Amino acid sequence: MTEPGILQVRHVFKAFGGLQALSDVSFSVPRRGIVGLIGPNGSGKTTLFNAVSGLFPPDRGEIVLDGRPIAGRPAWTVARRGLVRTFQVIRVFGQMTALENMLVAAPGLDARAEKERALALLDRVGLSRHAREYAADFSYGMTKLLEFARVLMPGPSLVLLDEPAAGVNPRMRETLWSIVRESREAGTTFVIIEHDMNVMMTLCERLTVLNYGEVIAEGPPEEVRRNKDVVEAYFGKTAERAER
Amino acid sequence: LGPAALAAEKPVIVGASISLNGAYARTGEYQKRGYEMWVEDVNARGGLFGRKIELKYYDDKSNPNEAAKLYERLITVDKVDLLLGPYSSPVTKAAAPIAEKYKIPMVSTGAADQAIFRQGFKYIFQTYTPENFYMDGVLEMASKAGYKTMAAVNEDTVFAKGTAEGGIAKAKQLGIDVVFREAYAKGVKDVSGIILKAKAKNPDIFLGGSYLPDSTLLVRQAKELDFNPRVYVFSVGPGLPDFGKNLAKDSDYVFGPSQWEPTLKLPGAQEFADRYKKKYGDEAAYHAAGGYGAGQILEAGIRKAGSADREKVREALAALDTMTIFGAYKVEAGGLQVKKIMYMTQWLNGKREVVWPENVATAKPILKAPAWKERK
Amino acid sequence: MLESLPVYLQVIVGGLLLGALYALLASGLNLIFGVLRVINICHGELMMLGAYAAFGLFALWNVHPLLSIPVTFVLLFLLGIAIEKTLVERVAGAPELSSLLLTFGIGIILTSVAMNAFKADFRSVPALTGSILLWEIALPRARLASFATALVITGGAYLFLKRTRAGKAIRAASQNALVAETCGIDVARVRLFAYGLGAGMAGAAGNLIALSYSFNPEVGHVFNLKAFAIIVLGGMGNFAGAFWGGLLLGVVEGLTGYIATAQVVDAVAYILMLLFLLFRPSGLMGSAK
Amino acid sequence: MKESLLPAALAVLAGLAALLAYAALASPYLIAAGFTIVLFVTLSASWNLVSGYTGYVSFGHVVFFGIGAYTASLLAVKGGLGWPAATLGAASAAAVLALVLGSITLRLKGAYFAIAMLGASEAVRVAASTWESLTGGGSGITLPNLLSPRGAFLLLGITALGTIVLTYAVAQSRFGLHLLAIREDETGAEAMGVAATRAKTAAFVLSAVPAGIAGAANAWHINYIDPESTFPILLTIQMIVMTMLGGGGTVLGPVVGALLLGLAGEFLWARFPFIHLGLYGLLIVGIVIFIPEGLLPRLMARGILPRTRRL
Amino acid sequence: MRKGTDAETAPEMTEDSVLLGIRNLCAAYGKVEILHGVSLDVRRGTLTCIIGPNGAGKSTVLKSVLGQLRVTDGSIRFDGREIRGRATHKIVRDGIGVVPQGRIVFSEMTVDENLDMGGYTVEDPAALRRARERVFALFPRLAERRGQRAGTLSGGEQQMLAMGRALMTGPALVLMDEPSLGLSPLFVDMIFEKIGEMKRSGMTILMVEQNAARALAASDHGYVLDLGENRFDGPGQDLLSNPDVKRLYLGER
Ligand SMILES: Nc1ncnc2c1ncn2[C@@H]1O[C@H](COP(=O)(O)OP(=O)(O)OP(=O)(O)O)[C@@H](O)[C@H]1O
Ligand SMILES: Nc1ncnc2c1ncn2[C@@H]1O[C@H](COP(=O)(O)OP(=O)(O)OP(=O)(O)O)[C@@H](O)[C@H]1O
Ligand SMILES: [Mg+2]
Ligand SMILES: [Mg+2]
Repeated sequence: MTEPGILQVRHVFKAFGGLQALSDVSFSVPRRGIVGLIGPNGSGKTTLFNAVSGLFPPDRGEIVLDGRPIAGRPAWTVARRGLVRTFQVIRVFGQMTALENMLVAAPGLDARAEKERALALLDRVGLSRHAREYAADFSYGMTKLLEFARVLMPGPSLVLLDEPAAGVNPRMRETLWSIVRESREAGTTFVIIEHDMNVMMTLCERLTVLNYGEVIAEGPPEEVRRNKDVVEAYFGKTAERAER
Repeated sequence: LGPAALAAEKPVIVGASISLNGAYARTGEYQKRGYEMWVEDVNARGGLFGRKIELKYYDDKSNPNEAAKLYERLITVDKVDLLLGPYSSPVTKAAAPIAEKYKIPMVSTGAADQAIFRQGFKYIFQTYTPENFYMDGVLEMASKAGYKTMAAVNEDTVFAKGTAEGGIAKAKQLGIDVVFREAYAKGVKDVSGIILKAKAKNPDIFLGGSYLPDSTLLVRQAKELDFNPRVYVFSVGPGLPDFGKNLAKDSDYVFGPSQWEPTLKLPGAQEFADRYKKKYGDEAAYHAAGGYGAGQILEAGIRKAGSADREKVREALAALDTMTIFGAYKVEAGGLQVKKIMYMTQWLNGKREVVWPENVATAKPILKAPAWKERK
Repeated sequence: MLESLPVYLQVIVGGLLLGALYALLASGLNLIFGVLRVINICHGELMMLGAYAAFGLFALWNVHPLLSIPVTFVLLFLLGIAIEKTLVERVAGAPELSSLLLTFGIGIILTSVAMNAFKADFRSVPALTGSILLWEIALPRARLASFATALVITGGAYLFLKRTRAGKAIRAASQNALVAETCGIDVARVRLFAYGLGAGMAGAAGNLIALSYSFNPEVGHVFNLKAFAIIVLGGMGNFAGAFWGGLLLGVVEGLTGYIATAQVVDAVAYILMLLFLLFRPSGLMGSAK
Repeated sequence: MKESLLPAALAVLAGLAALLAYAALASPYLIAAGFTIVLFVTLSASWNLVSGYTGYVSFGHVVFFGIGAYTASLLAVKGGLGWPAATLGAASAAAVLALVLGSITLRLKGAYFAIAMLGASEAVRVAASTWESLTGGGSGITLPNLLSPRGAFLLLGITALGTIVLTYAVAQSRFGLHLLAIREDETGAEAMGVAATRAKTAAFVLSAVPAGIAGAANAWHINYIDPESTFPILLTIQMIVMTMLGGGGTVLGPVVGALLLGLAGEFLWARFPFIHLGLYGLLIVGIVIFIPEGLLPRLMARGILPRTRRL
Repeated sequence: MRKGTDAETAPEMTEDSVLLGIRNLCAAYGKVEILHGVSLDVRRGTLTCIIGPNGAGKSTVLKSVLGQLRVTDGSIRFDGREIRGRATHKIVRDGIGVVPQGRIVFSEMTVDENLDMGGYTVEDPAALRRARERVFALFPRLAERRGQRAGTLSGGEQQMLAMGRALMTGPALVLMDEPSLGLSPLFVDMIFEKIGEMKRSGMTILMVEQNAARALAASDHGYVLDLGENRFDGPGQDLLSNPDVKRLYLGER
C-alpha cells in the first residue's frame, strides 16, 4: 500500500432485474499502468466500464478517481476529470467528419494545436486520408480505429478500452498496441478489455478476471494464466496453446 | 355616353379578404357568394356611374394576422377603391385598423361584435345586428310563457360569448334567473359534463352561445343524457340548414336567432333567395344575404356620394338610412349598427320557420318542447 | 353542489365509452409508429376521410353507419396502402423528422382535397341517437356501438401481432429492417401491410366519429394531437398501452369536464402527456427501461 | 482564423445596409410582405439553433413566439411600457419559459421530445384562452399603435440578422461541435466530456429569445393578438419545413429556406386561393422526398458549395 | 459446361462444384465505387474466407451478394442462377443464411423470438422446433437466456444469437461477417469448432475474418482483398505460409 492507484473500485454491485451483473467487485489501477480486464462473454466487463465511466450509477459501492469519489457522477464530469473510454459497440458521430469527431473530444484550449494533434493521431491509425469524410461511411474497423484515436484526444489520465482491436486488421492492431505503450510512457493509464490473449499477456502488467460478475483472479499475467478457475472459465484450449 | 367612353372608365375595385380555409371557411364561402351576386347585379345594371364593379379578394384562412396583411396588400398593391369586410369578429378586429389607417371605407359584414364599432373608428360600418341582441326574441316569448330559470353556456370566443352575455342581460331584465353558467373551449368534443351539471339545475331555458358543431353536440348529448329544458336556443347552429341535416328529427323545437331569412318580407329578399338557390343549389343562409346586403349598402353610399371618392363615400355611409334585402341599415358614430333587428326562427317538423317578430312570422312558436322520452 | 354517486358513474362510463374510440384511433397510429418508425401525423386526416366515407354511404344509399364500418375500413386500408407505397416507403429508414414532415404534408393535402370536395360544412350522421338506460346510467347508443367496435378491432389487431407469425415478422421488421430481410422477411410488404392496417383502423374510427360528433375536413388535427397524447400515455409502440391510454384519457377528460369546466378539457390530454413524459416516460404499460 | 472573419463581417454589414435601405424605401405593402419574410427567417433560424444542431426537434417552438407576443402586449397595455422595454420583456419571458420547459422536456429523446413540445405549446395556448382576466381569453388583446410597420420591420430584420450571426458563432465554436455531437449520439458525447444537458439547455434558451422577440414584433405589427393566431401549430411546421428545405444544422440553410418558401407562399396564396394549402402540402412532400437533407447540404455534397460548417 | 459433365475429369472447374461464383464484381455506395472487379468462387461443402485490411471491401462483398447494395457491374451466381439484382428476402429464401457484422440482433425481442425470425421461412412448426433445438445444442448459453430481451445480452451472447439465427433455416450457404468478433477465447475456439462441424455436415461457408491467421488455418480456400480488389488467393494453408501475405496482412514480423 504505497502510492494509491489512480482508480479504486470498492465493493461495487450492479444488477439488471434479477441478473447480478457485478457483485462485490473491487480492484485498483496503479498510476501509469496497463491493466487488463478479462473474462468470459457476459461476465460483466462492459458493465464495470459503464459504471466507472458514469453511464449509470452502481447499485452499491465506491469508485474513486484520483482520490475523489465519482460513483453516480454524470459521465461528462467523469470525462472532464480525465477518465475517458471507448465503446464495445461503436459510438462515433456519423454525420460528422472524422476530424470533427476528434475535435469534440478536445479540451478546447488551443484550436490550432488541437487540430494538428487530431490530424496526427488520425494519421497514426491510418485514417488521415479519411479525415474529412463522414464517419457514417466508414467500415466497421475504421470506426473502431477512429474511436480509439478520439479517446486519446483530450490527453486523458485514465483510458478504458473496450475491445479496441476487435474487427481491426492484424497489422493495424500492432500499431494500436504500440500507441498504447507510447501513451503509457507519456503518463496515461490504461484499462483494457481484450480477448486476444497473446496481446494481453505481453501488454498488461496485471490482469483482473471476472466471471459471473465476480472477480475470480487478479495478478500478473503469468500467474493468472496458470489459475485453474480462469483456465476453466475463460481460456479453454488457448491457454494450452499459449503454453506450447 | 357612348360604349367607347364606358369602356374607358376604370372599374371601381372593391377589395375583401375572405375565409376560404380554416374555421370560417363555410360561412366565408357563403359571404363571398353574396358579394359576387351583388357585383354581378350591379354590373348587369350597367355599373355605377358607368363604372363596373370589380371584386378583388384573397383567402385569409380565417386568420386575423393573415387578413391584416391582405388588407394591406389590397390597399397598397391592388389599389382598391373601397372595402368590404372579412367574415367573423376576430378577423374583422385585425382588418378594421388597416382600413382606418389608410382611410378607406369598409362596409363590414359577418362581424357582430359591438366592441369593434365602439373604438371611435370613422371608416368602418356595421351591417349585422350586434351580437347582444341575438337572444332577445326568444327570451321575450319565454318570459311571456312564464319561464323563470335559464342555463347559459357558450364557446369561449368573442362572438359566442357576446351572444350569451347579451342573452343573460336580457334575461335579467325580464326577471329570469340564470341558474347555470359555463363556458367551453372551441372544438369541444364532449359536453356531457356540462349537460349533467345543467340538468341538475332543471332549468326552463337552455341558451347556448355557440356555432354549428357545438350546437349539434349540445342537442345530441342532451338527448343522450335525457336533459329536458322547455326552450332551446343557440346563437349560430340552428340558423343553418345543416343543423337539420345533422340532427334530423332531433332538431325540432330548437330556436335560433337569425340575421335574415329568405321568407322575410323585405324588398328583394325572396327574389335573392330564389336566384341563390338556382345558382348554388342550396338554401341561401344569412351570411350570403349579409354579403349581398353589405354590397347594397356600399352601393347606396356610392350613389349618395355621387362618386366612388373615398371621403365622400365615408360621409354618405355615416349618414345613410336605408333598406337592403338584408334589413334596415343605420349606424351611430363609430359604425355601430342601430336599426337592424334580429329575427327568431324555430325548427318545426324538420323545417325552419320564422316565429318572431309576429308580423313576419311564418309559423307559431312552440314554447314547450316535449321531453325526449315523449318524442316519437 | 351535491353530487351523487350515479352522476359520477355516469361521467366515468361516458368517459370509458369515448375512450375506446380514442383507443382505436391511437392503436392504429401506434401500429404504424411501431413498425415503420413513422409518426403518422396525417392519422387524424385519414380518420376524417373515414368519417366522410360513412357520411357519404349514409347520405347516398342510407347505409347504416355500423354496417358501413367494414367498407370504410377497407377503403382506408387501400388508401393507406397507396400512400405507403407511393410516398411513405420512400423515407424508410430516414430520420424521424422526415417522416413526420412527410405525413404532415400528406395531411394538409388530404384536408385540402376534402375541403374542395366536401366544403367546410360540419356534418354528422343522425343515426343511433339517444341512450339505453342501465340502472340509472344512460348508455348513449352511438357510443356504445363505438365502444364495442373499437374493442373488437383493437383486440383483433393485438392478437394478430402477438400471436401470428406475420405479426411477429411485423415486429422484427420494426427493429431492424436489414436484418429482417436477411431472415427472409419481405420488409417492404410488411410495412405496406402495417400502414394499411393502421389507416384502416383510422378509417373505422372516423366512421364511429361520424356517429357521435360533427366533423368537417379540419377535424383531423384535434384527434391527431389526442392520439399522440394517448400513445405517449400508453408507451410508444406498446400496443396494449395505446388501448389503456385511450380509456384513461377518455375518463380523465370526462371527469375534468364535469368537475372543472369544458374549457380546459383539451389541455388535459397535453398535461397528462407531459406528466407521463416526466414521471413515467415508458408509459402506462412499459416496464422501466 | 482572424482573416476569415472579414468576409463574415462584411456580409453582416451588407445585410444591415440592405435592411435599412428596404425599410426606408419600400412601399407599405412591401414592408408588410417583407415583414413576413424576416419573420420566417428569424423563426426558422431560431428553430435551427436548437433543433438543427442538437437534433431535438421542437414541435412546439411557436410557444416562444406566442409567449413573446403576449408578454409584450400585456406589458404595453397593462404595464404601460413602451415598445423597447416591452420587447425586452418578451425576450426575457421567452428565455425563462425555455429554461423551465427545457429543464422538463429536454430530458426526453426523439419523438418524445417533439410531442412533448407540441403538447406544451398547446397547453400554453389553452392557458392563454382560459385565463381571461389576464389575457382577455378568446377575445384577444387590442394594442395601441406603438411602433410603425416600418419600425416593426426593422426591429425584426435586425433580430433576424442577429440570429444568423449567433448561429454562425455557434457553428464555428466548440459549443456548436458539442451540439452536433449530441445530435449524433448523446451518451457517446457525454462520455467524451460533453456536458449535454447544459449545452442543449443553453441552445434551447438561445433559440427561444429570437422567437420571443419575433412574437413581440408581430404584435407591434398587427396591433391585435388572440390565442388562435398567436399559437398556430402551422407556424412551427413552417419553421421546420423552411429549415429542412435549406438544410438543418447549417448557418444559412434556414435563411435560404425561409426566403424561398416565404416568397413561394406569397406567390401561392395570391394565385390559388382555393388550393394553396394543398400546394403547400405538396411542396412539403416534395422536399422530404427529393431533397431530404436540404438544399445547402445537397449543394455541398455535389461540390457546388464548399463543404464547411461556416455556411 | 453444364450438368452431366464428368466430375472426375476436372472437379474444381465444373460449374456444379461452385455454389457461389462472383465474377468481376463492381459495387458502389452512392457515387463512390468500393469494389473494382472482385472475383471469387465458393465451392460446395467448403469453408472459404476473405481477409484484408479495414475498409478493404470485405463486408461490401457480402452485402452485394445479399442484394443490399448497388452492384454496378459483374455477375453473382448462386447455385447456377444469377442472383444479382434479386431482392434480399428472396435471396435468403434461395438458401443463403447471414451472420451480420457487429452483433446485430432484434434487441426488443426475446432470444426465442429472434430465433423464430431466423426461421421465418420455415413453414412447418415441427421443423422449426427441431431447428431451435439444434441451435440450443450448439449454444447452450442461449437456451439459458431464451426469454431475455436480446438487447440486454452481452456482446458475446449477441454474437452467438446472430449465428444461431442464421442457422435456423438450414441454409446451403452461410455468410459470416467476423463471427469471432468480441468472443472470449473459449468461444472463439468453440465457434471455429462449430464452423468445422457445420462444414462437415455439408454446409458451405463464406466467412470474413480479422482473426486472419486462425481463419486461414481453418479454411479450404482464402482470398485477400485490398482496396476493393483481389490481392492473393489460394488454399488457406498456402496463404498462411506466403511471406507477402504474412508481412502485409497478418502482421507477423
Ligand atoms: N442493460 C442491461 N439490462 C439487462 N441485462 C444486462 C444489461 N446490460 C448487461 N446485461 C447483462 O449483464 C451481463 C454482463 O454483461 P456485460 O456486457 O458487462 O458483459 P461483458 O463481460 O462485457 O461480455 P462481452 O465480453 O461479451 O462483451 C450479461 O449477461 C448481460 O446480458
Ligand atoms: N454505408 C456506406 N456509405 C459509404 N461508404 C461506405 C459505407 N460502408 C462502407 N463504406 C466504405 O466502403 C469501404 C469498404 O467498406 P467495408 O465495410 O466493405 O470494409 P471491410 O473490408 O468490411 O472493413 P472492416 O474490416 O473494417 O469491416 C470503406 O472505405 C468504407 O469507407
Ligand atoms: Mg463487453
Ligand atoms: Mg467489414
